[in-house]
Amino acid sequence: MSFDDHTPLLRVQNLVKEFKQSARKQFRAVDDVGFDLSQRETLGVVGESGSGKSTTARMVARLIDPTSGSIEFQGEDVTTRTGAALRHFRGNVQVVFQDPYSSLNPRHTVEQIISAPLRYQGRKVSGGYRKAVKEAMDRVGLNPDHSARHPMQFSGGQAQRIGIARALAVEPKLVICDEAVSALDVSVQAQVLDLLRDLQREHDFSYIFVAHDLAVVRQIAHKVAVMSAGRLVEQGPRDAIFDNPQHEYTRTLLSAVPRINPEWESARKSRDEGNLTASSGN
Amino acid sequence: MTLLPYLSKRFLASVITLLAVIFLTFAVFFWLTPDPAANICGQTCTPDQIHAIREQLGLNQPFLKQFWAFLAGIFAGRAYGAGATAVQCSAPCIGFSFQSGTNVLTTIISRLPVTISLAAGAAVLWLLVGISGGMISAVKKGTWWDRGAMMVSLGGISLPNYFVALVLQYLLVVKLKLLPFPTLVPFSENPSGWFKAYLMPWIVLALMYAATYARLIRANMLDTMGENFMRTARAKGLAPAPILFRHALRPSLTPVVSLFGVEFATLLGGALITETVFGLSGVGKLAYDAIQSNDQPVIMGVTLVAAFAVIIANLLVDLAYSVLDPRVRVASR
Amino acid sequence: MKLTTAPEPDGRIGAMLSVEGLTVTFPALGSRVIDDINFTIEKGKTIGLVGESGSGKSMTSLAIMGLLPEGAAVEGSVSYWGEQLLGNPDSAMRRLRGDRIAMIFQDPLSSLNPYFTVGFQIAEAYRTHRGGSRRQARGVAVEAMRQVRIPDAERRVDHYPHQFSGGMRQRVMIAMALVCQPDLIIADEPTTALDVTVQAQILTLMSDLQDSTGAGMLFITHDLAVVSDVADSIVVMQRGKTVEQGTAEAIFSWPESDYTRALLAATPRLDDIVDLPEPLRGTR
Amino acid sequence: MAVSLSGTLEGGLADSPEAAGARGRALRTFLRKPSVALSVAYLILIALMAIFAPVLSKITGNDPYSFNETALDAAAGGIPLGHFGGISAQHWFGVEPQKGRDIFIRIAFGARVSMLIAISAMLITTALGVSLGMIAGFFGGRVDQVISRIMDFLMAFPALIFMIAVLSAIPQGNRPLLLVVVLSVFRWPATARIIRGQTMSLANREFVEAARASGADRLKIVFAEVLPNLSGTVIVMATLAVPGFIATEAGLSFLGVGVTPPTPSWGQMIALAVPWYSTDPMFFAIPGMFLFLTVFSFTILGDNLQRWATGATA
Repeated sequence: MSFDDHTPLLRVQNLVKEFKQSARKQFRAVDDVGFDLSQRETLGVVGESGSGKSTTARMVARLIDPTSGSIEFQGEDVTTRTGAALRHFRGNVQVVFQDPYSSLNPRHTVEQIISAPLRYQGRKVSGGYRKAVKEAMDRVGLNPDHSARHPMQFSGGQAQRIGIARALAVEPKLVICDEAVSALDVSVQAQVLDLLRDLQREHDFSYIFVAHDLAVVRQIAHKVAVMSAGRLVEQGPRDAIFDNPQHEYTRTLLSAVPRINPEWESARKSRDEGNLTASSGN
Repeated sequence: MTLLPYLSKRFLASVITLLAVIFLTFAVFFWLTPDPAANICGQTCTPDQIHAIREQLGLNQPFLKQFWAFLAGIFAGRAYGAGATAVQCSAPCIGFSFQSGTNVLTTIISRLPVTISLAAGAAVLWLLVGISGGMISAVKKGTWWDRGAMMVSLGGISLPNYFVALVLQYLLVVKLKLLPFPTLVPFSENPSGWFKAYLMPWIVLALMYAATYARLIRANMLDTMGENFMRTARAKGLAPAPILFRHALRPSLTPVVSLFGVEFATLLGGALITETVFGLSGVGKLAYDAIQSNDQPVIMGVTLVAAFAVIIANLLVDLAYSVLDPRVRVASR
Repeated sequence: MKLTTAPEPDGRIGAMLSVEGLTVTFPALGSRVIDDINFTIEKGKTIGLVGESGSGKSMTSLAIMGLLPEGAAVEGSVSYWGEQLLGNPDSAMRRLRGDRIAMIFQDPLSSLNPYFTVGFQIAEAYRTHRGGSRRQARGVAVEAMRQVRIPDAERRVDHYPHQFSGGMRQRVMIAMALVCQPDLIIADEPTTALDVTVQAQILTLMSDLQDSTGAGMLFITHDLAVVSDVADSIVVMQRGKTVEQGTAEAIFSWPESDYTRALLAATPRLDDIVDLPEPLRGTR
Repeated sequence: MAVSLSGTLEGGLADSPEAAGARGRALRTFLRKPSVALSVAYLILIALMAIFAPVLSKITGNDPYSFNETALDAAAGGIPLGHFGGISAQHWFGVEPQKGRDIFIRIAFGARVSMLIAISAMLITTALGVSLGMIAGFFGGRVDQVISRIMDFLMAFPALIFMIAVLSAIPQGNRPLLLVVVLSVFRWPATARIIRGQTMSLANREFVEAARASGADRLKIVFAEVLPNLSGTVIVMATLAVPGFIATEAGLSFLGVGVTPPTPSWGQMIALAVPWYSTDPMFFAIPGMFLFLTVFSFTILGDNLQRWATGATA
């Protein structure tokens, strides 16, 4: 089945996931979730703990098998694909996890970690894996000379960049970020978000960006899906969701987010602009 | 109550394990014993005497039939031989000793008190020494006491109990004459004599377990002391004693209970060696003598009783564990 | 017995808590964890201690409580109503901890002992400082749980921590802190581990309780938006040093240090306008 | 407008000694610890004694089997001449009462037998324990159920009594081989249980999910991702298994069901010494000390390896 310009990169329909709670009862963690994603587009998936946002992301990455529903990638149904057919899908989808130290094998060197997806997929890389690793490290702002080190020898921000370099090296079409910046300090978080946006611009990545922090999602998402208790309560372009939320839950969620006192913000901004115009050109 | 399904499943698993033990023990003895009949009637035996014995004990039956008879014997009792010469053996019947011809089970039961007082006394000793030693080491972490206690405990684990028995006997009995050579005297008659007789065997049996428990308690206490709720306890202004004995000790004791279940299986082996060295006529010594004289039914009997005791102990440990740990006892909201 | 306002200080001199030149080092490791921290807390006022991980903000709170890890060396002064705390024997500090100065920690999951009921752990703080029978302390625990709006407190007092949600467990922690009506509450990232809606409720609860008890508070967080909501004045810390401190309005309206400005700039806001690459409709 | 600031705020690169250097240095500090150094030295000595036992026999002119009546005091019931159990230039550790066999050479040959049994049993239990433990831990489900039931069954068994029963029922045959089999059958669950637990926790780690997401199949994940993280535990379990086997073999030999005479074994030597414990204490003290020190040294080594392994990968 070929795909033409109108088919989205990813189409997810009626996705359901049930876990066995006890002998009789099933717990429905994800209930009838669906969305589309185009190339070079970021879908922010927000919700509180237990909303099913992470389970949804892991189903799309085919780390968990859905109970029902369909996942179409580049027009082809990958919901139940296995073996070699699945490997093509794996080559185009990568995942970046929340805890850098848990998602990088402590016993492997950075080079082994970043080149692992290439090796697992048996990809032939012109110039060899070492070159691809060095390039990826350089692109995410890591010093290529440190490729022989172990993850434990890096700060949280750098370890997360290793995870991103691992995804980058495979030149995927879709990168699923599961709370990828939640464990980072604000300053480091800003830099990693910056990096993700730049990579999207350069490599046409699409992102599924799962996060509980709405302000972070605002920095990177083109459109936003709000989840609560396994259901998709609202979905739409970023500005519509943030500035004109329709669903009651979305409004509650947005109002609960703490904000810096608006007067102080505007006071600071006007003073900064004052400085800028006074000493322009710096 | 969430406990019932869990326990019934656990009880069923124990029954299956017990049946498997019975089958394996019987199978091993069936294939390994040279010729039980010849063994019974000793050297001066005519072939037809052997044949008569084999007939009476049903030894010429196929394996499964003999096993079935043996199993039936345990649960419903059985009769050996037929007609007038039939010998009745009430349930649970494990058979008769080749040597003495007495009922194996009654012999074992008669020897139980010695083994129980040995094991119980040793248990009291190693729990006291182990838990207090472990706690002190945890509290005094890194000091000379801690390093010393841990080195001694490593030594305790490495000392073979029969060697310790010989050393103690040589020092305390022969050289220093502090203790008499352990001779069994009933508690009722002469309590101090009973205590003196059991003191060395208790020490010998308890040594390895005291060392193991000291190390376990120390490790658990150190883990627990690193938990956040310990910091909360300190922030509440509690004195060191309640912090240690309430908040630190309580979580550290639960793993000790589960270790007891695992260690119990080795306890009977230890008792066997200790009783043999000190000549205490407990179940262990019974097994040792039966082994020397190749008295299969008795060896099999002791093995089954021991396995039965271990299974029951593990069942009780699981029960205790679920009662002790509220997260298991009480389902979450 | 209702939690009334804390008794008026009978003319004690100086600020409720004043920290001067507080410095903590680990000589064995040759590391200086906090360096020359100064602030004072008045009754009913809240000081925000803000900084990223490794800034030393939590270490400051532990220094005040006298709960520093082994091998830590403390210099400077921490005085409570003029009375010097640093260098006090632990027995003296113990009388203050949980009674006059109470703490609330970040992770509700691991800050409660799983083997004891929540009622027992709340009552324990009360009985340590106020004595009283087991039954009376249980009544105080139930009252404290009602105070922090835990529904059905009478029954839930005998439940275990694993039977409560994250938000409810944090309420238990707050009840435990307030049960002896402390003058000062030290809250170390109390809402960081909570969902945003639960965080809003806990922050509201904490400010209501502060109004009703008049206690001073030291609020530690890495989240600038939370601190602007909660604090009267703020100390911004980086790698153990104070880079800037002042009233909340001053810090947010005219920040002076580069670090504070960088933090403010890096903090994501709900109304940020961000230019994103144009998605490609369909796929090549 | 989110300003991107490079470097000013981010924590510096964690100080990172070269990977290889860190492990090498950790090894040196590990060996410098007195208890470890002494244990290693002692174990090397025992290994040399075991390996060169035949050579030692030629040098000392004694062999473990021949009787030397000349060294005994026939009048006093055959106790060795001279004190300390007949220690002399000819017999460095003295001789056995009544039989007069040289104790030193019997200790050397005894070391040979027990080390041989212990190490081969350790290899079997480690191979069996690691593979079954990993399979149960990684694949879970029914496979895990079956393996776990077998492990529970074996651990519920009063091993020593059953071993004694089995060994006593088979008088002839290659004793050491039989001992290795019997010891391994009851010991592998101890290793398998620990490996299963660790494999389970590793399998849930995100780096395994990352490998799966990158297209790695199960075998690659087990060997490339999980196994390297188990190497520390495997070494520790193997090291701690050896003293366990040495002690158990000696115990069985003491009870007369282990290594049967004439092949010497320390446990058997102690058993022979029981009747003489008051008149010739050295006879039981010497094999006893060797047995204790060997088990003790291995245990110290294993204990320190455990601390070093958890430290290195923590």
